[in-house]
Amino acid sequence: MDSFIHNFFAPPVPFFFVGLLAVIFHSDLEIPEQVSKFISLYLLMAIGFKGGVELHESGINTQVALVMIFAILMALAIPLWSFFLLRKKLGAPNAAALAAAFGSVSAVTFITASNYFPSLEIIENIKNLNLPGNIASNPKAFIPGGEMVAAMALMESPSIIIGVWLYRKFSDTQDGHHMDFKEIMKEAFLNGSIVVLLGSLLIGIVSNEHGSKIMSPFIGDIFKGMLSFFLLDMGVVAGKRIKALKDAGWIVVAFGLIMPLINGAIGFGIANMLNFSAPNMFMFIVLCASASYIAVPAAMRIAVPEANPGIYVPVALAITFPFNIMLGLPLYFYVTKLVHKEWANDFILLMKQAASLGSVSGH
Amino acid sequence: MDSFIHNFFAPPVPFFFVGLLAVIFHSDLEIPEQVSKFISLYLLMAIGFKGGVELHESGINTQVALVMIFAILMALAIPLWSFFLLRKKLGAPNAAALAAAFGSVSAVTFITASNYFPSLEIIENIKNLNLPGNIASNPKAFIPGGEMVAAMALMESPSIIIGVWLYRKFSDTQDGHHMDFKEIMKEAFLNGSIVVLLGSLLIGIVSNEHGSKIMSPFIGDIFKGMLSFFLLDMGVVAGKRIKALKDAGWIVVAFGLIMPLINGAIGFGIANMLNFSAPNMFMFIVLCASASYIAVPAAMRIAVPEANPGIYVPVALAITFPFNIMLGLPLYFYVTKLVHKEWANDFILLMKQAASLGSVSGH
Amino acid sequence: MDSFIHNFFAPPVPFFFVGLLAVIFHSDLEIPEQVSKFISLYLLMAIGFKGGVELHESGINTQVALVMIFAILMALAIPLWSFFLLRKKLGAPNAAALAAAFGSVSAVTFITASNYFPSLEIIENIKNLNLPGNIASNPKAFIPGGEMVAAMALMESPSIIIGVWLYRKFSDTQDGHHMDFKEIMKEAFLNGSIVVLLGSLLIGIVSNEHGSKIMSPFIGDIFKGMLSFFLLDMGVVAGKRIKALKDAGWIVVAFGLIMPLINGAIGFGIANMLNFSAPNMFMFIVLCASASYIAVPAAMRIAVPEANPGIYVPVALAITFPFNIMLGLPLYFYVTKLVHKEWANDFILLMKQAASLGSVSGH
Amino acid sequence: MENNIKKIEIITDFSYLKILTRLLDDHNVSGYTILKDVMGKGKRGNKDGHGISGGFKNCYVMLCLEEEEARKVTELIRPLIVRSGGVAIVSDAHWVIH
Amino acid sequence: MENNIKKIEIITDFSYLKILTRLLDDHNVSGYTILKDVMGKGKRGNKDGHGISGGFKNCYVMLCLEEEEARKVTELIRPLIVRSGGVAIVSDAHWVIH
Amino acid sequence: MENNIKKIEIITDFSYLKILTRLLDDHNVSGYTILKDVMGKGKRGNKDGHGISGGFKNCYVMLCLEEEEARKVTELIRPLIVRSGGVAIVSDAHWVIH
Ligand SMILES: Nc1ncnc2c1ncn2[C@@H]1O[C@H](COP(=O)(O)O)[C@@H](O)[C@H]1O
Ligand SMILES: Nc1ncnc2c1ncn2[C@@H]1O[C@H](COP(=O)(O)O)[C@@H](O)[C@H]1O
Ligand SMILES: Nc1ncnc2c1ncn2[C@@H]1O[C@H](COP(=O)(O)O)[C@@H](O)[C@H]1O
Ligand code: NA
Ligand code: NA
Ligand code: NA
Repeated sequence: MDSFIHNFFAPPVPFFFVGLLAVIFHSDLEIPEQVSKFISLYLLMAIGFKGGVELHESGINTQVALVMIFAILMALAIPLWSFFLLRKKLGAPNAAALAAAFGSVSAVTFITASNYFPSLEIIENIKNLNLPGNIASNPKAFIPGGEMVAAMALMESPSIIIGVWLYRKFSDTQDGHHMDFKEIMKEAFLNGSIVVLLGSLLIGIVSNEHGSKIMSPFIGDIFKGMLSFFLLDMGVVAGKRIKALKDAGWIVVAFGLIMPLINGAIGFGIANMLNFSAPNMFMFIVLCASASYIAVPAAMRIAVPEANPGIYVPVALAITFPFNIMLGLPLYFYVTKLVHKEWANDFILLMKQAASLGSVSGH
Repeated sequence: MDSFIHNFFAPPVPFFFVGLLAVIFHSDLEIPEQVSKFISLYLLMAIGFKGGVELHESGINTQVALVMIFAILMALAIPLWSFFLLRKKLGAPNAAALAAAFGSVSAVTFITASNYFPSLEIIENIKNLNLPGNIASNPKAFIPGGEMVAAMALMESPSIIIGVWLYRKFSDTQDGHHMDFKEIMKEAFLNGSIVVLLGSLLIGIVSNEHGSKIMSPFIGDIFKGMLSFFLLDMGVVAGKRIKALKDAGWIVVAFGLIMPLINGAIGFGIANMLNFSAPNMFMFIVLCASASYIAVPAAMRIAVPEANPGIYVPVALAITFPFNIMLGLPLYFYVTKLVHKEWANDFILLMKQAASLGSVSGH
Repeated sequence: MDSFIHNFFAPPVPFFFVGLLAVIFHSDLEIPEQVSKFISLYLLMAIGFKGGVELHESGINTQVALVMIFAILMALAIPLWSFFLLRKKLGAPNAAALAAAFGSVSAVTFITASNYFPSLEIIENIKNLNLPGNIASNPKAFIPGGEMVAAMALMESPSIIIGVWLYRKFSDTQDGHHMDFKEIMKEAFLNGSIVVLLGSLLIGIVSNEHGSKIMSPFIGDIFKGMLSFFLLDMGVVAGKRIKALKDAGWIVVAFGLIMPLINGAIGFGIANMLNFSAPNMFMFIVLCASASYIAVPAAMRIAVPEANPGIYVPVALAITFPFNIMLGLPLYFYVTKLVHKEWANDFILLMKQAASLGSVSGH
Repeated sequence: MENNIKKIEIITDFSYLKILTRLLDDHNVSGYTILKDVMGKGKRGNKDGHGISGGFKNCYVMLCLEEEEARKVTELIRPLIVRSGGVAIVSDAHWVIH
Repeated sequence: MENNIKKIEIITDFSYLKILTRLLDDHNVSGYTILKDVMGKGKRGNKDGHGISGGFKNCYVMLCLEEEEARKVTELIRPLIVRSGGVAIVSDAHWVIH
Repeated sequence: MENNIKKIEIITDFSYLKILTRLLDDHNVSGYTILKDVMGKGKRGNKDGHGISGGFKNCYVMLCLEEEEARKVTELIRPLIVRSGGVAIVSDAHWVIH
């Protein structure tokens, strides 16, 4: 639970609570909407570019392929069981919207999770010191591969298709049915977030090391500060949405806490079965356990107009998201370390070296 | 007056004049409002976090306690004499609003003042070179303590209470009286600026050194650039507001120049009496001498609707603020050095070392 | 063509295409307008300040004076031949607006071009290694002088005067004539971009080295990232505007491709005649070849209301701008190296050293 | 003063703006004006304007149309607004310039 | 066309928006629409829209109400607007959809 | 309800806002309200609101005026709006508070 304390008190996470408390105490704190869009595009650009650079270095190997295939499969499968778990209590439209949200991912949760690992630069620095052979020989073993960013991009939209399909199949009122399915697909696969994420990933892949160094002060150094700022904003918005849950009832809150555990556990099982590296396992669990509160709600608002955004947005944003960054991440990291014991020992060693170096993890 | 020249020509201060001149020459230069809010939140986050980290290191000692207590006392007392000085000429509502503004503080003036000191990092760097014993043994003596940031936060709101109370007691027309006092308090103590400042201060206190290093590129390195940008904006807004002063008359302008000197002098007296360290003395004078043009006007607009925002905003923003950053700061620094002669010699030595190191002060 | 590949695949340029593709595929990607204004002001502030610092160091010598004089002359002359080339096909109002656009400059093209050169810091770093005498003795020979930034500022507005004059002289309908000429001048010379550019240039000149170091993380380190972000936005806007060109016809597209080549060639001739240094020659060609899509269209919208912004904006923004950053810059750099053979050899040597140093060009 | 027109005002969920304008474009409506940052409160709860999570923001669309075209547009948008929520009103006005 | 309603439009100092909406909420007004970035000029000088120093920006609130409720709201807001400045007008309109 | 007024609404190219307000100021018009982020579509094509390249954004200006002053203003702005494009309409309203 040491990483829990660490994660809880060091930026960026606590800024989420500043935002949350501000709303609870009726402060007028507000992050301007355009700024919040800017920072969210910035975060996607940074994580995409970094992932692309890493992917360029690793190339396409079996693990990369497996990660991507199973990411898509999970994005298609999660909505199925989520829907049937939720339908009785919430009705088909709300269940479909929430199922789609859980099948998709939360980029900010993913980004916050990536803070658990040191940056490659730091590992390289340590390499020049004295490290045991197994670490020194493969520093990449201590950071998630670029394929995880690709996996995140791939998981963002497919669940929307399943969600809409479930809604059309199981809903009594047939309101949204005359909506053009092609329209919804376009909305799903071509929203700005995905374009920036994939675009930056591609640029990261094609731009040589040179490009990577050019961008490093922008996407690396100020990254944690920008993330802190964004989490402050997320706290404010979550605080505003949480009020809507009072009407929705405790069952919805319970779903928001249980679904990440179920989906995360299945993700863990798959990662274990397929021998994902420890960092990839952790990130894969995070992808499965997190829920979308931006792209999916925007698509569902049009595709399933009867679903109540006052339910599906707050569950993903004000329940599942804070649960994940506070309790989920430490838990997922803990189980990852359980099945990767040797790795975990090396990792602890590495982090101690990093600390004694006066360097910091994860930027 | 060397520091005057230095302060006047090196960024960030001259950007204020670019903004001012732009308005005077009828340029359409405008910093988008949301961007200006973002940068102002950024500055508060940075200064709050840095103050928290410093406060964590110093702990609560007698000076820390004294600074905070007397900060609050000054915030409550300044509006009293300010009000009675202003009432005859401006009437009770305007006098109350201006009194509240002078009792409160200007965060940007505070932040600009903090540029007079080198950063701890630079001092540490110099320590490794050759410094006389007294400097090397106590580098913290050359920067303001984290308690000054706390003091700033504490001084922001209390004057609003006094201002409203004075207005209700001395105003003939009893217009605003049916306003809920609790409402006004909430407005005063829970505005977004205070929440971000206090929140970041707390996070700075609880996050270990690790957190501090994570945030350093965001809150440290780009800080001066962001401040430059903000001062550019302040120049534009001040330029727009200054026109309103033509109708208000020269007496109002005179108040805007005299009040910081009076309040600063009293602050100086207290700091001297209580043996504040040189940097703390300087910052305490700055807090007393500066006037709020954001939080207080927003509260006064509602609490004292008869007061003319076309008077109290421009006095604080277009008279007192530029006076302070141009002439006030060098003056306050000069008197601080006068009563801290030995410190002043060491400080000059330190700054020379910093310069020869190729390093820069205050970031 | 090596520099072409390099320029094409390394950030910032490819982000332009991400933006462009986003629009073509009907993504909803949009950079918030206020953010885009912020970044554009940031870029101007950074380039202006850097130019000022360089100008401070070089002082006013013959080349500086020649550059500025011929910059103004070109800004006045380019609209003349451009107008007569365009008038037959497009009519006087559109020809006048486009002529003014081509006489003026594109700051972002200029900024992208400046990425072809390493920063002074990097050269200084290399100096400490082993460089041949001619490079080591004059590192400034490898970067454009600060006078080029001044030239850019000087070229921004004069073409507006010529454009309006041509329109009034050659237009049949006399609609805009009752517009106050003084009004248009003010619009032309006092728009926000010029004020920030000139203001930062001046601050760069007066602020000593100290000021320059203070600003360096803000204006230097994150510069390429900010430029990438801005080009992403430019791609989106260009994509939106390009649709309007379908109605305007291929002749307009052809103009957008030919004019930069004509104007650039004339700029090259002048730079060659006047013995401009290689970096100055390159930047001078860029200034001549680029067209304004911000300041000039804003002025033309009022001064020449009959001209169709659906023609002159897309030509400058969606044809000439991408042509320049993709094909123009490598071409202009190529011809510059052709006439500065010795310099070119040294430059290649320098860039190799920079690469082996692990450093990067141009930030 | 001048010839009479109808002014139609629509306030609805922001997510539907693209669909609404496409509908208007497809039917060659003569002109419309759009505001994108619109907050409010109605039967479907509080639209506090924070767009990041979708569905909590409105848009406003205004059309000045001759009576004939106004009637056509009214029928055109009705089913969409029923689905997307919000209000649509019509009032009388006169051209000053068009 | 359809049943008649009243449209109330309020333009006032931005600082009073929170108080105004709370008033409307407390009286369970059926719905309202808000614009937050509103500039203008009136008896109290130029509102140039720069919010950083407070008091130089307006808000706009619009309500579509049945005649009855409109009358109630009119009386409700009058004292507030007198204090906060600005204008409030009422005009006739018709529901297209609600 | 209260005394009658005229409400003038102008939607035109954003670049002309400064000229328009100067015109109104020069003639001491009693008050006006401005919106700066206005998109739309009309005879002169799509105003998609991206201001960076100028000319693709509108502004909205609204004036509540007594009949007399309204007539004056209408004549005042007509030539400008003819040049700058867009629409201007006038409708009836009543003061609630002024
Ligand atoms: N009576 C009303 N008057 C003005 N605006 C309304 C009214 N009812 C609803 N609205 C606007 O329409 C939006 C959606 O309404 P609703 O679908 O009823 O929640 C609200 O957020 C308001 O902005
Ligand atoms: N006659 C008017 N027509 C339109 N808007 C007005 C009028 N008078 C005042 N306003 C608006 O109300 C705001 C406050 O008005 P005032 O309190 O008179 O300064 C102004 O900034 C305008 O936006
Ligand atoms: N019939 C209309 N109804 C509402 N707004 C209009 C109408 N026609 C034009 N507009 C607005 O006026 C702007 C300029 O119109 P135009 O000059 O006709 O292109 C458009 O972008 C719209 O915002
Ligand atoms: Na998921
Ligand atoms: Na004070
Ligand atoms: Na040019």
